[in-house]
Amino acid sequence: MTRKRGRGMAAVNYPTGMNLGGDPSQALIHATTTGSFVVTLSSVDLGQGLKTVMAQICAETLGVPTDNVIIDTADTDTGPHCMGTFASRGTHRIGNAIIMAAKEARAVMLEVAAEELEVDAGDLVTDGAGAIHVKGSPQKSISIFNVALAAHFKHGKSISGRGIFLQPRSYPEPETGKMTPATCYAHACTVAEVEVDTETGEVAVLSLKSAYEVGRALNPRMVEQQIIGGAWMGISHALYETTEPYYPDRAHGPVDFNQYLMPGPGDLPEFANVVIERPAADGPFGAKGVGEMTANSPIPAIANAIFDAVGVRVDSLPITPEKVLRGIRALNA
Amino acid sequence: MTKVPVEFTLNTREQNEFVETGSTLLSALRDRLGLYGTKAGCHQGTCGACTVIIDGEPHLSCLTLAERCQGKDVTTLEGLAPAGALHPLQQAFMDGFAAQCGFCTPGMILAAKCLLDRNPDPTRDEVVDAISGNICRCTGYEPIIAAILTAAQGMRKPARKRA
Amino acid sequence: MEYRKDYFTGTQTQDLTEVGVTRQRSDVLGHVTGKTQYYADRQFAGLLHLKMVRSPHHHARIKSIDVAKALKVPGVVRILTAKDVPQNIYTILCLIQVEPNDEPVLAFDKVRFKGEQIVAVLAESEAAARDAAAKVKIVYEVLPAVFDVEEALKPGAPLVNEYHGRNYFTYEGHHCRRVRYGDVERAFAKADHVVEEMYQSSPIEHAPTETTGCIVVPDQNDRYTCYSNTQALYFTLDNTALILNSPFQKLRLVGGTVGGGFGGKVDVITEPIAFLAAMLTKRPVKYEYSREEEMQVSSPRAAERIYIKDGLMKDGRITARKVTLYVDAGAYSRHSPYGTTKAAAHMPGPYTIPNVWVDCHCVYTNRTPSSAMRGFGVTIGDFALEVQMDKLARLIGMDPMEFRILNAYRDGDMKAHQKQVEGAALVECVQAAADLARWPLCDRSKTASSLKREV
Amino acid sequence: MSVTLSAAKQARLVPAVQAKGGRIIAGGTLIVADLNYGADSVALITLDRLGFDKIAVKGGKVTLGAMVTMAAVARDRRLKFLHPVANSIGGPAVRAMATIGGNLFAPAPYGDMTAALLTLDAEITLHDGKATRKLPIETFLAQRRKLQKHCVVSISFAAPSAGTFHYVKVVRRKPVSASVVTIAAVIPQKAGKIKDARIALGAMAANAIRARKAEAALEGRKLGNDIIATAAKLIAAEASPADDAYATAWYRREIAPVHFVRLLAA
Repeated sequence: MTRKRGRGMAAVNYPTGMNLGGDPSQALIHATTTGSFVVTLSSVDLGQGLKTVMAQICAETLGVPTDNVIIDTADTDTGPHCMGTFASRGTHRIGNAIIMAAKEARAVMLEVAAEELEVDAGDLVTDGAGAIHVKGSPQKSISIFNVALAAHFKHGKSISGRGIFLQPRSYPEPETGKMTPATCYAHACTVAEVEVDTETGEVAVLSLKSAYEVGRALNPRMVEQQIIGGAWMGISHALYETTEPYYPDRAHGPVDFNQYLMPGPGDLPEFANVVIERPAADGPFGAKGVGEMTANSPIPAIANAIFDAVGVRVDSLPITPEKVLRGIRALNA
Repeated sequence: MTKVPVEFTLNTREQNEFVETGSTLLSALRDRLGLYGTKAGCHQGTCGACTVIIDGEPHLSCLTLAERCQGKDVTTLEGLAPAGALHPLQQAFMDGFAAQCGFCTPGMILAAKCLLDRNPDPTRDEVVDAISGNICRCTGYEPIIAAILTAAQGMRKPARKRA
Repeated sequence: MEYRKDYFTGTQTQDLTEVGVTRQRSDVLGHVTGKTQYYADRQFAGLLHLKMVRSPHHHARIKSIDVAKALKVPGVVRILTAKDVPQNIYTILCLIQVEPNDEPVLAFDKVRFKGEQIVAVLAESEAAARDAAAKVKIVYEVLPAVFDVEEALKPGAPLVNEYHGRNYFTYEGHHCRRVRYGDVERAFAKADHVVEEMYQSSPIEHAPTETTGCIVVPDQNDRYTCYSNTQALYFTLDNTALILNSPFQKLRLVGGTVGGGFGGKVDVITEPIAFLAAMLTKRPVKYEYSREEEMQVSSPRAAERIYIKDGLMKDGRITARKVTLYVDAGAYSRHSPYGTTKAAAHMPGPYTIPNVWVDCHCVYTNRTPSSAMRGFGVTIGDFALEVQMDKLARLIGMDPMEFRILNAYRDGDMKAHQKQVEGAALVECVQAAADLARWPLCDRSKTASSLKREV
Repeated sequence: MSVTLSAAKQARLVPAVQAKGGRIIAGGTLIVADLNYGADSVALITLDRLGFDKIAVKGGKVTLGAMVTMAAVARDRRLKFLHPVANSIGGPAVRAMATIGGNLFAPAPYGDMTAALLTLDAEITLHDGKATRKLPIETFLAQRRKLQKHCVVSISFAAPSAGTFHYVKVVRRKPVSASVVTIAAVIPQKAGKIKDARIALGAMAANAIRARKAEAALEGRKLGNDIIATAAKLIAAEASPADDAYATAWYRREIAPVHFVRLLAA
């Protein structure tokens, strides 16, 4: 039995948001009478955790605990326009819209607090725990609960805000392709280690060690979810998946999860990940979109590791055991 | 459509239902009883999202005819823990960030429960085997495996204390 | 997961309390208790089930459609064909001025891929809808089909999509999306090595555990609510209104909790026909893809064929990169014209190369239309680029990490699409990954920075 | 479409129902999947009340009722040699449902238990409506389509001597997927020589088949690397594998010998 190990690497970047921009999203925020904040969107959570991160962004901007924020999405009768959840745009576009809306709401909240405390709004800070106080004088304080009550029932003010983010559309020059595809890019580099069975062409991925530059990890465990899940999908694309196993021949297309091949829980490598943050100038707290990118660097890294192991280049995806075996046979022929 | 009566135990309660002949347990749970915790992912027995526990063993409710549940003991995710409480597996899935879109989560947790009920001290390979019929497209499985091992550890601790 | 705080020190805001820290997912309690409500976790009295009659052929003329026998199946309520659809021909990206409309909601004169939807059957039960769908009789005249992107572009190839009149999407008068920067041919002539390679991928399915679907429910006041797992509510709402010639305010989309998307639920396929069915029957209608439909009929990630030709100097500098990329769009545009432009914008990868030539073709073939998927326009390009980079590094005997760092873009560099680089961080990712994998780097690579190009 | 379900009260009554188009539903993993695709009206008949879920081990003879599940096999301490086989089929939920009897009818690339039973020279007991009959499994498989109209009662075989049963299933997804190649072998030895070797292949033809040429190559020889290699060259000689979503026929033929060598050399 011959098993050969190899390692390979790949480095990638990934644009945040719809290519060429022109993809707005809006957010509306209002305070309830008791000082909770409702963020109204028509944005979709596919499982990446959009609702959670949007609440965090709103809370950070308002200066309140995340638990005090309610995300109300996604109903087109109530939620303002959102282009959609794709193109690694959610955190960046919707997050920026929420920051804009939350700043407006925060200004009203501080105005009301200032009137209640009989101080200048410019001297007020939020403590992040549900109260507002005079900078340097924590004892001169009012709870956001009381601010919200006062705003509604005493001052007749709506603590609310409107936000939109639009990266203006870029139109490529037809001749040269001069364009602005995106304003910020996330980055990644993966080192893959594989073991190739030279008699069967089977490839086992032993480890994926990656560095990801994400702008700012707004919720580290959720970034990690994207990283691990994405890296798994990268393995899957590299070695397993297709709806047309004999492309361009249309035969034998899988119709269920038995036939549609993806790595099982017994095919997992060791994952090791490092996160680097270079905040994006226009990102919400510097964040970039990372969800899509995480699947990309493992694919070529695995392909390069296979070459390193057995000297076979499989330049077509997926790299099936059969393709590897045929490559090994051709080398030995 | 002919309907036939079925009596079974569902989440510890006696359940008497008239079900259409040839209809599946999955359909009975979702369409008749409103137990949406059981998910329909493929209707072919290939994704595991519809996994329920019947007489202590994991079953694919999409491939189980409802009327064959006569006299059986069926547990769905809704019956895993008393209202307001969480089973250690549920807690471990939460703490371990082992769910993303959440669609495979009910089946995963029930498949894992069957393992831990039989084998409170599983190896990683045994955990991998226990969820081998359940597809997850989001997490890469690693956090799920870790959560199940964590839950097992947590469930063993009190037992050791007693001993 | 480990943080490397020693990169880009001083650029991060420090005093944040709610972001930058892990918070429990707000949806997770629902997930682990089975209480999370997905679109299908609802019951409606009088729900009708919609099943499609689909093309068994890759390319065929429809000679006739006979629904008489299907209508007689007990439980069948209504059968829809193309003539029931007010604006049957659409293209999803018309909202961002992509033209022309090139896809029928229900095929009528021709089918252009195997699995294309032709007739919608509405019945009281799924079984009845399926039975009736099997009894719809369609007579076809099978046409020659084309499945290879380069074959499709040859003169005399079968014409896939008459709305384009040719087997490719036209970009402002050009047969492809192009990028022209510097002079690749001159650089090739001066290069120490010229390397040309071809890369190919096959279509890939999103495979969300929850299949694509929706339920449309007639409300009061002649309005209709659609519970959908779309990734983009307004894409769906706006396209549906256009297809149905309906006032926008008549339609309401509710969603937001989805069992996995990965780009597969950005298309607008199930909702318009379900809306129409609900409007015509005044009953709730569910249209949900079976797993087989999800895998073989819903849009996959496009297969791509990519030729990369590079000019390389012995010292490791890449002086020219010429990329010819073919996106296999399948029979209709959907999001592929956009993805093809994104592919062009991505070239030549995160590297500073003074001469770049890119042609990205969006090609029509008789296969399932492809569309958006995680990494749209980039994932397969990155596979090709990074395998190519490995080959180049090996050719000149250079460490692949150091080869990346040497050519990596730095702040202030000019990209091929004539945008200056800002916020680069590739060098640091390579350095950090090398550290993590204990991959030794030379001092020059270790001290390199994205902030400036070393002399 | 209408589906009716009834529980057979006696095995002898089953074939009459089948003759009228009825179908036996065992674990349901194949037939309900079909129904969910939209099969025509069908009368289903279960064997749930016939006590066919019993495992008997007596004097080295094993009898598995048709309704014995993979999970039951995998739990039975007397059937340790079959545990790897049962555990290679589906995930735990499929194993809890899928039966020995149903596996006999599973089309390639399914049917791994059947490949194992083939090397064990199992005997199938079935009821044709008039009487019970016993058929060698190989004969049964050759007439499998026709015998769908009969009622499988049980499967019997002699437990192999310790260490003589070998099994490998090559998968594309770990720990389980449908089979790329399944190899089961019983290699008994007498006085240091191989005697009555039996090798079966799964996923290498429409149903499990014996690799008789490879068996012949082993017969009477001392088990060693040379003879294993010789047999390996013949392992796929009688096979007619198909291309499918998992692998091509070419690939199956190429790797069958490799895995055969590994299986016996291990």
